[in-house]
Amino acid sequence: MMISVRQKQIDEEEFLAMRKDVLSLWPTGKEVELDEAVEYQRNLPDSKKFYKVLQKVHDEGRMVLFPRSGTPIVEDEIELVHTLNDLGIPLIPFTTDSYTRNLQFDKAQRGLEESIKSGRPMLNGYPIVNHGVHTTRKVVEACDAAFDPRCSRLANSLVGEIAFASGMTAMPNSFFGWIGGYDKKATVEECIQTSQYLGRLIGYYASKGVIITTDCHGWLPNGVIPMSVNIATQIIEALISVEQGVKCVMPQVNLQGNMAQDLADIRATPRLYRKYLDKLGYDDVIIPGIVGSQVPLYPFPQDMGSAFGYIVYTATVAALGQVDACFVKTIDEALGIPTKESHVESYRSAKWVFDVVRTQHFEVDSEDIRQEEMITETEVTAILDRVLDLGDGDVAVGAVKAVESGMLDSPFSINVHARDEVLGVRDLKGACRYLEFGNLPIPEDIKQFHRDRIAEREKSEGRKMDYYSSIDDFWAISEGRLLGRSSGRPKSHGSNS
Amino acid sequence: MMISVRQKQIDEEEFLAMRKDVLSLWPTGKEVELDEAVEYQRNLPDSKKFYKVLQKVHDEGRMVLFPRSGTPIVEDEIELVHTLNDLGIPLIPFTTDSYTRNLQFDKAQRGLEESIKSGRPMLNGYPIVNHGVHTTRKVVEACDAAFDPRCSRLANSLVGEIAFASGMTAMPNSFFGWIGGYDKKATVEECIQTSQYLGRLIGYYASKGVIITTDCHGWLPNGVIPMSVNIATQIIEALISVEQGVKCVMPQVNLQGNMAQDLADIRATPRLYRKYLDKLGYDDVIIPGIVGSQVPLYPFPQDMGSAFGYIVYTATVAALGQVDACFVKTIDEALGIPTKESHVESYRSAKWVFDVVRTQHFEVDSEDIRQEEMITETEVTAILDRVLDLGDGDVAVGAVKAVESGMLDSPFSINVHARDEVLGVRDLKGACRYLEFGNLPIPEDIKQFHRDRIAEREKSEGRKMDYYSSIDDFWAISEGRLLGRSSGRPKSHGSNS
Amino acid sequence: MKNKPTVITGTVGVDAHVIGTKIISRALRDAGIAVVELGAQTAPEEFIKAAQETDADALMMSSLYGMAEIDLQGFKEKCLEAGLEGVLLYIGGILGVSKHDFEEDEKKFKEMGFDRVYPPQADIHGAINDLLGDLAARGKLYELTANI
Amino acid sequence: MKNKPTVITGTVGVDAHVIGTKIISRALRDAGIAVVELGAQTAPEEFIKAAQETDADALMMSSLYGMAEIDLQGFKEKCLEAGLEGVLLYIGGILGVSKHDFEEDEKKFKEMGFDRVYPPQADIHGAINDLLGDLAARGKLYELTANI
Ligand code: B12
Ligand code: B12
Repeated sequence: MMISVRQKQIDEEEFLAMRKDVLSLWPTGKEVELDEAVEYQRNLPDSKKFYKVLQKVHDEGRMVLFPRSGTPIVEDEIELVHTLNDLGIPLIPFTTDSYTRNLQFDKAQRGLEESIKSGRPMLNGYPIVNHGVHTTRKVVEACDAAFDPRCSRLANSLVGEIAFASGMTAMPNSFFGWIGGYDKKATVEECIQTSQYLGRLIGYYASKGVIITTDCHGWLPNGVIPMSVNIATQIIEALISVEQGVKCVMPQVNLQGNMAQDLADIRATPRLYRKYLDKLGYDDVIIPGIVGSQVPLYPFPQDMGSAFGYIVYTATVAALGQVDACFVKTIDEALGIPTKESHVESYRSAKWVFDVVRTQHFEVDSEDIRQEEMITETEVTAILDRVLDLGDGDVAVGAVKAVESGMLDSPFSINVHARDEVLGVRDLKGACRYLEFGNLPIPEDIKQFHRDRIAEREKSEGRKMDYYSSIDDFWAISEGRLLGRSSGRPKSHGSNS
Repeated sequence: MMISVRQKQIDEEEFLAMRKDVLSLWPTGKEVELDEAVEYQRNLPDSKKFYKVLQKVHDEGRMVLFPRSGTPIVEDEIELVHTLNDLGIPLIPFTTDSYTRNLQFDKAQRGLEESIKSGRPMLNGYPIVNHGVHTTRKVVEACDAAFDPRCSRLANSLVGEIAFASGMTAMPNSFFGWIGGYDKKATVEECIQTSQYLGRLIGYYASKGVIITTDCHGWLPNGVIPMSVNIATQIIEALISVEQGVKCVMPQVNLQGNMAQDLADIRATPRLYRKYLDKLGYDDVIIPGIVGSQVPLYPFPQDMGSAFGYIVYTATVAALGQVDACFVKTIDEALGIPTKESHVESYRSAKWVFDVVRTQHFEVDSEDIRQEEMITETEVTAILDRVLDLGDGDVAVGAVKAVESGMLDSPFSINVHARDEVLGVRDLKGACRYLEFGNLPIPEDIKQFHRDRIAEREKSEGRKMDYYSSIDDFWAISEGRLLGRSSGRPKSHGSNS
Repeated sequence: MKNKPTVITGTVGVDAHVIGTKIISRALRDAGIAVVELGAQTAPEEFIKAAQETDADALMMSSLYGMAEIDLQGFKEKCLEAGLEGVLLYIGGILGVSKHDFEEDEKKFKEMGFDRVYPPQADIHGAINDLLGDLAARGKLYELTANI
Repeated sequence: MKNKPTVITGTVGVDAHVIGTKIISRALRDAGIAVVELGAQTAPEEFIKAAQETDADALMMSSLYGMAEIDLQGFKEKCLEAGLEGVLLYIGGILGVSKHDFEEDEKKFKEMGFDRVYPPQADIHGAINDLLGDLAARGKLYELTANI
């Protein structure tokens, strides 16, 4: 196949030309004055510079909660952020609404106006493009926090332009997230190109001495699987971004419930980032801290007690792992958009353990942790090296080929270009293992390790692990277990099938 | 002083004579037919025999929640227990009301009748004496659970008689609990005599082959202090009980929030029990399992989120320590008697982590844990050996002398015979240390260890630790911290003081 | 008559939540049902088009992102216009926006013309039984098996 | 006139919760106030007796076990009979039974004749300030210090 995308910095002329098109998508684009914006960013207090805040938290050996926010009406948004500040939260991810994410700014406009008229939010996020720079600066100025806006592929470039000009100082640039969960039809190349634009924009700010943080989420795990592909793809996202001039990246460790694996991933992930950044010559890029996340996308318990159990347990593991920030879900997760109250109660429950656990400097180490660390490291390295090979050293080309050939793959992905041939189940101790490796370039001895662990469980439960076992494990957490119980696979009823 | 009590089994004649007085305290005493009761106990299914259920849970490597129950109306009590069963709870502590505990059976009768009339509970527990054997057997028979009634000194003997005759198969025999928290004026001798009666009664059942479990709670910590005195006094309670013929004791480990200390105590406690039981010739006594307890009597967080945080964190530590049963408080703890709903939600949150954590067989070990284990073991041994010395080998006599001389002491105790001269604060890592040793027979080198750790904190916080620091630490947990912040001690305002 | 029922699956509107509908599609196939899997972010019209082209017996639509009500305004009517009166309409997922009683959703979507409405985290195997039952009731008999 | 106020402390009825009243007593003493510490499980009559014998300025009663209302029926009246009209009545702890608004308790106990009613986990230092203020208001002036 012909691959057009390359791992190469967009040159300035071209970039400035591209910007014109992006900014012309909606009138508020005109509010963006790049050099004035750089000045504005320069004069922000440290408390609004994402990487400075994160570094400070890290140096103080504390950890903070990484919440969600994003509601259409400006006053409401400010009030929400103030509430979060009162809970001691200085870093604020900032969700844009679904219309904005799909470039449907007229619909967003209507939703916004109706929201203002009715006084109730009619959009599931903050329509940052419609609000524009001047208004959004009001939010930034009214709050003592560093903002990290969220978007999807289509509107990513314009949202980035407006967010940074408004004084937001971080943004994800996770094109694998779009492939896994948000964008059904886009090609991998289109995804990479979009992320190169944002990287280049952040790079431009960086060239003027303004550091904007890029969080990398990687290919989000939609099922029960090891995190190696997620970590490898985070690093690919980071490499694509830094080539464009990004100087600061933030890893995210997804906590899936098995302590040995989670604690191992917390240790291995930043080390693997560093290894590949340095190896490929980006040793001036900084990693201010890491965020732990209750993200493996498991269905959530529906009752309040179990939901709190899951949230606080995750927060405890994150605290034991000494991450710097931790995202947890809310007790309403399984039921719908959380109310402000459930945000507050949920965050309080997590926050309670942060200080209590961190104060103890309780050191956890074990054979299991070290083994999981070795496994994760071997798998991620094997995958990344293969991707670089595929592209003869060009990670962009390699990434495209790898997805196409299934060398990069993750289950239940939305994007039609993903192979979706891998599958996982938990082993007897609840660690996630590969049941089907698809085309992943995992070394044979490691594959054997996965098989052995699964065989162990099959022996003890007296049943073969299959697709349905994977689904049962996927649901298990919502039922207060790590290991799913057989729900009985449906028998075929058509004689001919 | 003249000490009348001795570590010696009450001889049968005398015991049977004593029983007459006990049973004559209230008409329902007549319902107790000792030999018929033994028969009744013999025919109970294993699921109602406390030690069998606990052993089974232990052997299966599971853990269960240890709740609270006890409401006056029989039908309500049965419904409550069924609710608990539905949560997978097979062991049911069973609270008697305060009138019953104070032998005010007429008041209890009135409360019971009003409860039945109004349909609402007017007593804060189940008036077991008023209900008597026949009615209480209905409860036992209607529920698939093993019961463990709770009482205080005054009514302890009669409540035990009726409970066992009704088919309850465990009961605390914790006279230090009365000294620490329930009985203002009783002498240590009176407390020991009361517990000897219950021990003798359980011993009688044992002599007929019926095993009833005795839980030992020891001198409950009313403030921030190490658990050594609590563990030592649990063992003294156990020794007093087994001399009377008790064949099965259950240790309780109080979880105070510092993981290293809590996990160390979970390891050390049963070992110390075993050591002294064997050393003094009671090697046929069994320890079916241990219960972890969120008991250090700290004020609880008042907001729901933090309350869940504290509960789930405690449950997680208990699960890591692999206790067999775990008592947690409810989210209403700081506010009042919990509703049935908050019982259920609170227990669900704890239960969620039990299975998830235990499945992992996650082994935690560290220098800190091993050190705390050594400290606890040295302190408990030093204290117990001193108590035995004081009594020339008679633990009953030793216990009386030890309390009198402050060799056994614990802060904020209700009993007027306690010295109340010891005090504790947390060190920099949140472990509980002695600030004032009072008269405790703790070896000098260990004392120095406590002092050094406290000095470390004083240095880092730039303030001396005193009585008020101890109180600040006592409140800290309710504020989501292990280390209290200085609340500033009140300055004297009287010129002459 | 076909020897197996045909079912159309997918999440409606711009809903990106695809995990559930993928699991449903697989479960239906394994149960011997012919599945036309439209995947996530499928416009209502696409469901109708697919149903016409494949002479489908039922639509199993999913929506989790809370906007199903808006996405499906007048959907039943469009189905009738398209001559799909015989086609069963099932929907499930998380139909409302924030925490609320499922009964409201059920009532609402039944009024909108859906034959069955499923609560969050509904068990798909039960739904397959419902399907075969409903089809049988309409005289569309397919060999049933116990224990689906 | 005495050079320092006298305060009676204790938990009322058969309430065994002694920690709080011990802390209060210590804080009062350290603030230079004379304290008669009756401890836990103190009958209302004992409070009155102690107040008479020591010519006390105030009673600081605690109750946590939820039965204060019953324990203190007609207490104010008994105080008046005993000629203690001049004595301030403060109470705190956990006055109601299960979870509820503190306002209810406050209203109830004020009607029962208490001068001040404190919510759960109230700060004792603030209460000492209240006390000195109330005493001053009644012309009982004691040297105050800042920062109690
Ligand atoms: C995974 C997930 C995601 C993933 C999706 C990845 C993917 N590839 O699908 C990602 C991260 C991409 C995502 C994105 C978003 N999500 Co989301 N997400 C979830 C989550 C955690 C789990 C959903 C899931 O997969 N469940 C497991 C599957 C197997 O179950 P299921 O889909 O319900 O289907 C089963 C049953 O319900 C039943 N069933 C389902 N449909 C039908 C139909 C019929 C006919 C029948 C019989 C049965 C049936 O059978 C299925 C198989 O058993 C839920 C919350 C939760 N924990 O439940 C939130 C949740 C659904 N998401 C939510 C939101 C708001 C979003 C975003 C809008 C957030 C944002 N602003 O970016 C975006 C949506 C973007 C878009 N345009 O849709 C909200 C929806 C709120 C609401 N309904 O009011 C939820 C509830 C979280 C929350 N409480 O806020 N999400
Ligand atoms: C410790 C404790 C115990 C210990 C007491 C040990 C001891 N030596 O005191 C033990 C284990 C013995 C115990 C027993 C019982 N307890 Co208890 N106990 C608690 C607990 C956990 C903490 C109380 C405490 O000491 N707080 C710390 C102290 C310092 O705070 P404080 O007493 O509130 O006082 C401070 C302030 O409130 C204020 N203050 C207090 N009084 C006053 C007065 C004035 C004038 C002022 C200005 C200020 C003031 O200043 C104090 C110092 O800062 C609470 C729940 C909780 N977590 O809060 C339950 C609690 C009080 N106990 C409760 C119950 C039901 C019992 C039992 C009846 C249980 C039973 N059936 O056996 C028995 C009571 C037996 C009896 N006859 O009283 C309930 C009461 C329910 C209600 N009010 O409706 C509670 C609330 C727990 C619950 N939610 O169920 N308990």
